[in-house]
Amino acid sequence: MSKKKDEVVYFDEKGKRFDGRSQFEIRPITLKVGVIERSDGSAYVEWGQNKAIAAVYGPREMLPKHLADANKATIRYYYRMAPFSVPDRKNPKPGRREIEISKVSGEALSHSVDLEQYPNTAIDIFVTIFDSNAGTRITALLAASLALADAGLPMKDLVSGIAVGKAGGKLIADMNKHEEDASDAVDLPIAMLPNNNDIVLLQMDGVLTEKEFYECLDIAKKNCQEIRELQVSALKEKYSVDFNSGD
Amino acid sequence: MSKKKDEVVYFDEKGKRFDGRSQFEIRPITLKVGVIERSDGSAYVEWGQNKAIAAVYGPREMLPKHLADANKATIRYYYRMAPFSVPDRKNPKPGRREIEISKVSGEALSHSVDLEQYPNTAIDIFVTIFDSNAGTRITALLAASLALADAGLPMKDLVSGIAVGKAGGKLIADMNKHEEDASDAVDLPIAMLPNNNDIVLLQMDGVLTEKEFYECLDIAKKNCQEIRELQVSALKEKYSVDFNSGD
Amino acid sequence: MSKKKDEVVYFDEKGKRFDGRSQFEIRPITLKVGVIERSDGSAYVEWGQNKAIAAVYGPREMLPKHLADANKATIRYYYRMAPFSVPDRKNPKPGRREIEISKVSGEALSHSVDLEQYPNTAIDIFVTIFDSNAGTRITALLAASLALADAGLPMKDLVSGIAVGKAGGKLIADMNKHEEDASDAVDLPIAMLPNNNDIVLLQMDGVLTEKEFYECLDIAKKNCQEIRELQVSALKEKYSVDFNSGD
Amino acid sequence: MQEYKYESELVKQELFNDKRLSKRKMFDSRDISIELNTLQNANGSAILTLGKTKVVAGIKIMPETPYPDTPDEGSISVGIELSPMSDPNFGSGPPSEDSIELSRVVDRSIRESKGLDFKKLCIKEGEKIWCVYIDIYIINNDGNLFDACELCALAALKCAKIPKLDDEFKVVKEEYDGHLELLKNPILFTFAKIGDKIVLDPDLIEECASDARFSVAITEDKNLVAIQKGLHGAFKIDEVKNMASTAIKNYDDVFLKFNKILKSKSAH
Amino acid sequence: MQEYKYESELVKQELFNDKRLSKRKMFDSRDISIELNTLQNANGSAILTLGKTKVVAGIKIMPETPYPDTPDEGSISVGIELSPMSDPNFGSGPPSEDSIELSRVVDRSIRESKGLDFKKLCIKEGEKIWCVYIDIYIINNDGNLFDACELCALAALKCAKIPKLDDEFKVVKEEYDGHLELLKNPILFTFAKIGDKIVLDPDLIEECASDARFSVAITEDKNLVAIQKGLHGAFKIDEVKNMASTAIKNYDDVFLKFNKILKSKSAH
Amino acid sequence: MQEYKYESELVKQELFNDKRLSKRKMFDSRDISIELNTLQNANGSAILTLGKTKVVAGIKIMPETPYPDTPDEGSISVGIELSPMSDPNFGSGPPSEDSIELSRVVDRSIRESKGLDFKKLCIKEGEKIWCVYIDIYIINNDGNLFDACELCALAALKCAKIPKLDDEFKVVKEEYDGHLELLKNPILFTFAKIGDKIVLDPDLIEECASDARFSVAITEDKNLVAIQKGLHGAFKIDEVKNMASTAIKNYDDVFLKFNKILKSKSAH
Repeated sequence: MSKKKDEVVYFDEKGKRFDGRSQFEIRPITLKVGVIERSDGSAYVEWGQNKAIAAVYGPREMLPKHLADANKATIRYYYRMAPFSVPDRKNPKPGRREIEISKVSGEALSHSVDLEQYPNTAIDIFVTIFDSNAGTRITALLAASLALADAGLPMKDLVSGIAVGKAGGKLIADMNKHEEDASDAVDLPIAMLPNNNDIVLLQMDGVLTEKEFYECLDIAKKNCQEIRELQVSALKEKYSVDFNSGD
Repeated sequence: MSKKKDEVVYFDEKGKRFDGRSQFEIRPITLKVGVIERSDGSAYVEWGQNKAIAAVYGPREMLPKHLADANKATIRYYYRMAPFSVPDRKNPKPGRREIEISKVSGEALSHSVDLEQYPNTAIDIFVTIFDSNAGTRITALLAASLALADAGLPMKDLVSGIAVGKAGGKLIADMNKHEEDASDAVDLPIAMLPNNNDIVLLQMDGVLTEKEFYECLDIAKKNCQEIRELQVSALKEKYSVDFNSGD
Repeated sequence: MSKKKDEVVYFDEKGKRFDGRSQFEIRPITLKVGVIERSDGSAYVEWGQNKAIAAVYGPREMLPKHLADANKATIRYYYRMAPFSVPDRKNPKPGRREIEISKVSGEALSHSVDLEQYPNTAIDIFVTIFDSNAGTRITALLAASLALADAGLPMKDLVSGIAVGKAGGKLIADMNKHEEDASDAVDLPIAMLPNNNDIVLLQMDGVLTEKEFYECLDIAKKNCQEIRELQVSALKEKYSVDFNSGD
Repeated sequence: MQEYKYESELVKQELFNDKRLSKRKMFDSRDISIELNTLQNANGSAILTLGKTKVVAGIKIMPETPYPDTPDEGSISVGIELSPMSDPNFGSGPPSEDSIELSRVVDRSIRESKGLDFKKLCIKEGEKIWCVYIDIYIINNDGNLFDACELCALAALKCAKIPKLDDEFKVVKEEYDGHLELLKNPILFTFAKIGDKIVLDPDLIEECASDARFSVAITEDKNLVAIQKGLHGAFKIDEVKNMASTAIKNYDDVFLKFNKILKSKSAH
Repeated sequence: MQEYKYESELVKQELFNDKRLSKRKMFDSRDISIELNTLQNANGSAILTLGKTKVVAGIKIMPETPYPDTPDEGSISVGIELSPMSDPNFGSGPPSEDSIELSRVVDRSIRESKGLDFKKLCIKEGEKIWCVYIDIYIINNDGNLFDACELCALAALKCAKIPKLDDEFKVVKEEYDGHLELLKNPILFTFAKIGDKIVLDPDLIEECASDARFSVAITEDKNLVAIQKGLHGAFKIDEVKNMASTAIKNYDDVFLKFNKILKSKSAH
Repeated sequence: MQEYKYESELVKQELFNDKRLSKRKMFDSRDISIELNTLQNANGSAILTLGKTKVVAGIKIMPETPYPDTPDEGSISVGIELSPMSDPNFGSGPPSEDSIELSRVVDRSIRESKGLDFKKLCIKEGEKIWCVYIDIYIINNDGNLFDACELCALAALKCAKIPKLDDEFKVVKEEYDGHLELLKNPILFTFAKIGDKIVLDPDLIEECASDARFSVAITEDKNLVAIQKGLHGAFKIDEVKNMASTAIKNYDDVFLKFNKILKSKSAH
């Protein structure tokens, strides 16, 4: 017999979450730039159990040609989950969820790159998730933004992000799968250019009051700025140059 | 327990059909020209329970280019049924039936338009059925022909049509779904240019004697001419000009 | 109740196989060149129960154009099994097995034709299997090679082939379906240019010792040379010229 | 079909005098030849030539789950492959609209004749029925695939054997349980309109010159059981009546020849 | 969308003075009209116009097998056809990524409001559940398909009837077993950012001039239940807060109008 | 692969003196490294590098319905994604013929070694069996994907755990019921023929210069269990014999290294 969802406890008597984290604590993040030799730019990101690899190819010729934009480069983003990356085996064919995430993520990254410098070209970003536990679209986005930087593309800023949300009656940061299954779960993935707090990706599922929503935005803003520091460190590790100097 | 088909009565003691019509009586038809602002031409047709909307785009550039005909425009006809337009839910992907109907209907309309005036172009006709009760391909064709006229394309004549057939041992005009399920049902959809009685679409399923077949053709001819009048009225209603003058 | 595989006898007391053949005896082969009038070259091959028809079209324009090779013609090989060619009905859509066989067979034939003479073109080879009983890829290959010759293409040599293998503990030539289902079955299809013993196709499934493998190669070599004679005869029958003269 | 432009003109010139390039009369069909059951994995098969047009039909009769709305009826499925081996203009890939139209007209010719009693193809109501799969490949296209495919399907059906089933409704390999019963013999007759002339059984060059196509399936009792008009051209009512009556007139002759070939080839 | 380049410039010029070409105020929606249940084969249907944008939604409620991990819950499925009849730039063929995004946002607006009690859509645990299919066609696209489709889906759901089932869980034709219960009324509000200006309910020309899109679904208790940001542009945090609060402010007004239309059209 | 035209010439020049650009000997393989079970959602996983070629394999062992003709046997399924992240020449979309060939050769190497006892993968005859899904992604392609994928699959299989099932044959999450048993260790050896020279384990530049490819899978008892020849070039019989005997000679060395890495990484 499976436990009723309502009986599940999301915070223990000390206010700790199921995996021991405090309310707004995020899981450990590991970032590595330059992991795929053949690509023009690449990165690996581990966020808790989530594992994503991103590769950038381009700017290169847009095929088929009629899709080319005469004014700027076009970012094409492919978010894919490996069949073994989820509890049940996923069909390898991309599903509607993957296509939607690819669309909004590609739009988010388009804001961060100076696309006008490369008219008529394609910049292809391939991201594969190899392991998952809630929050993969943001994990993928961090990897993709690092890969774009690694490819030497001119960028306004890095794209950082986090999924904030709600479970067991409280707002939380960086929810895991267990919390995502709560009966009152809210998932609010958000991505920003942290330097000027431009919101480039924002989605939400679940029931939030207006006040809770505003709080979520503020939690996200703080986290994005911290995560950006981790991204910068990962780039420094590869390039040993100060990416913050020009901000 | 379902009633045996053989026990079904298709004509009552007064010779009336299940829905109260006489043997050759057709269901009410409503036609309206110019219903989709974005299109080059459009029309809505209601025939009994059948509801079809048609839109014409073109003449426009043929893509992919290798399909273009250097001598004339090419009509591409897309007959589609909405998933909710039938008793059971239809798969939204076009089936073989829809593809066959699209082919013969497009061929029928090609005869009515002076395609040589627009070499290398495509004239795309999209028709969707939103509700159905036998006879949708003809309902669609009436709408499409009106939409072509609404698009201002040069035409020999309008295309009119009707499904004649047989049920319960007698020939009938404009059969409904109930009659289509008769054990001796015959479905004979036919479309003509009524002015000169050119037959441009003709299909038949079911068992007819030679004599019955000839009778069906004659019933159809009479009906097509009457239906053409309704089509002309619908055009007049939009344009307030006499479409019969040039006949 | 189905018989256990282990109880199946593959050789009788006289050393004869289930269908009466001796260990290295091959099934009767019938070859006919020029069977499809519309094609540029064609052939029919019957090998035991296997029946294959091959047609060649080309050299002709490569479409889509970006697949064209500026230095030579490209052979595209389509091996397909009719739905009724196997004990259970096969889905008409080409499966992964058909795609793999098409790839390696096309590569094998590419070695036999002087492709450099026709840059930028496609040579399309369509082979359909209408009946089968193990060994269809080789039956198809014989037909395809004859069809290429029939199309008048410049060739180094014909491609001949055979499936050798193992069942019931012994090496055999030209195994049938019954033998292919043995618990120790080995299937080793091989194709060669018999004149200089160039191996152009070689696949193997099943467990062989090194020594057995070498024996298989030698059996295959001998058979390919004999089968080539049959192919030459079939060509002579159509053309009444000596194809061996230029060897 | 630009390739036969010149030949098309010749066709039209000859037709001006009611003559055909092939010397055939306006309403004459080409000769047919048929081979039966040469394919062992099929439950029935036929290879048919109509002039130089050549097609092969293979039958597979398989136990399947019935449709929910006809729990006690078997079904048929017709698939025609416009195989790229048969014509330089046919491509590989999923069925084209030409192939779908052709398949569906052949399907209706057989289905609507009511020659197959779908109730008899029921194995166990609501659980298992027979589905008769008719798969047809074009080997060489010299025109009039409609009539060639329909007649080939009919021949293959008439020599098809029903597989034997075990208690779990699984097919017992290479054992059979009698023949498929065909109560009617529908034959399709296809006409081409070229200019204002009409010919029966058009060959490829005549098809290239055609404005309109008309196919009608007739049974031995001289009923019409399926009709399909195709292409951009139009027919007058009298033309349609004339074609229908010609088909009915020609039925006995074609059926006789067809039956004779079948009997000479087949034991049962 | 090069075609509206000139018009886009006009839109931007007007917005410089906080004016819209349509004379609407920045946060005004276009008028809506709705027809209910005019389609007899659908279990519920609505045809909605939002200005000149016109969409039709049809509901089919079908008995299906439940997903293994939710054996006692029904489900919904939203499919939106960017029909090529509605816009010269929409192609035929499988759903585009635009269509998929649109469908999924409408799906989430309805699903996440928890207005449909999925447990009540269970027929027999582990065996049969109701699946509510919501299929939407665009008839004329004059912008803001998000709000038009969501509201049309809501209207169709609110007038949908549940089919009657026989003992074997098969649908009894043309008989019904009560109405679908909808506990919440989620309404989607979509904003466009053009330069640094933000407008509600953009029409097609405004969409062509847009840099970013923001959609938020609100329920009658003024909660947010779904959000989607789209396009290449970015929003500031304050802009997002402002749009959310505008949507909440506008909810009652839109819901009142919507309800009034529904009541005037529908008997129940 | 025009991009490596110049490098291909260099490869051929060096091979004239039986030397390779990489300084490797003709029949030397590149170094391998392996990481095991770093992916928690997979039932077993391995990340393998062969020189600069990098691939990841994930195993999912799922209860499925058996095929009708093998009611008491489990099955395996190999899918290899030539991921576009790993090579600028790989496209997204459905599996290419290169990907299908590669998958099928890896499948056969494992299947035909009979290292997996399919009878032991039966859960309940005729009802449920285990299907072992082996999905492999290429992360960086520096040549010889055949050997890299096969060895990676083998490593992942050797550390795979079988899920626990409840009474209804549903997977109990995060609980396991022992390990997958692998009775054989098939290792694939791939050779490239460049001009008339043959090398083992070609890197990407050598592949671009290749005329023909030969792969053979060997087990610890020195049997051959799968072979695939590829590309337009041809082999002489003696060349084939030489490659087979080289593979057999190299087996112990490669297997030793492989086993050592596995033992150092894995507890069981």
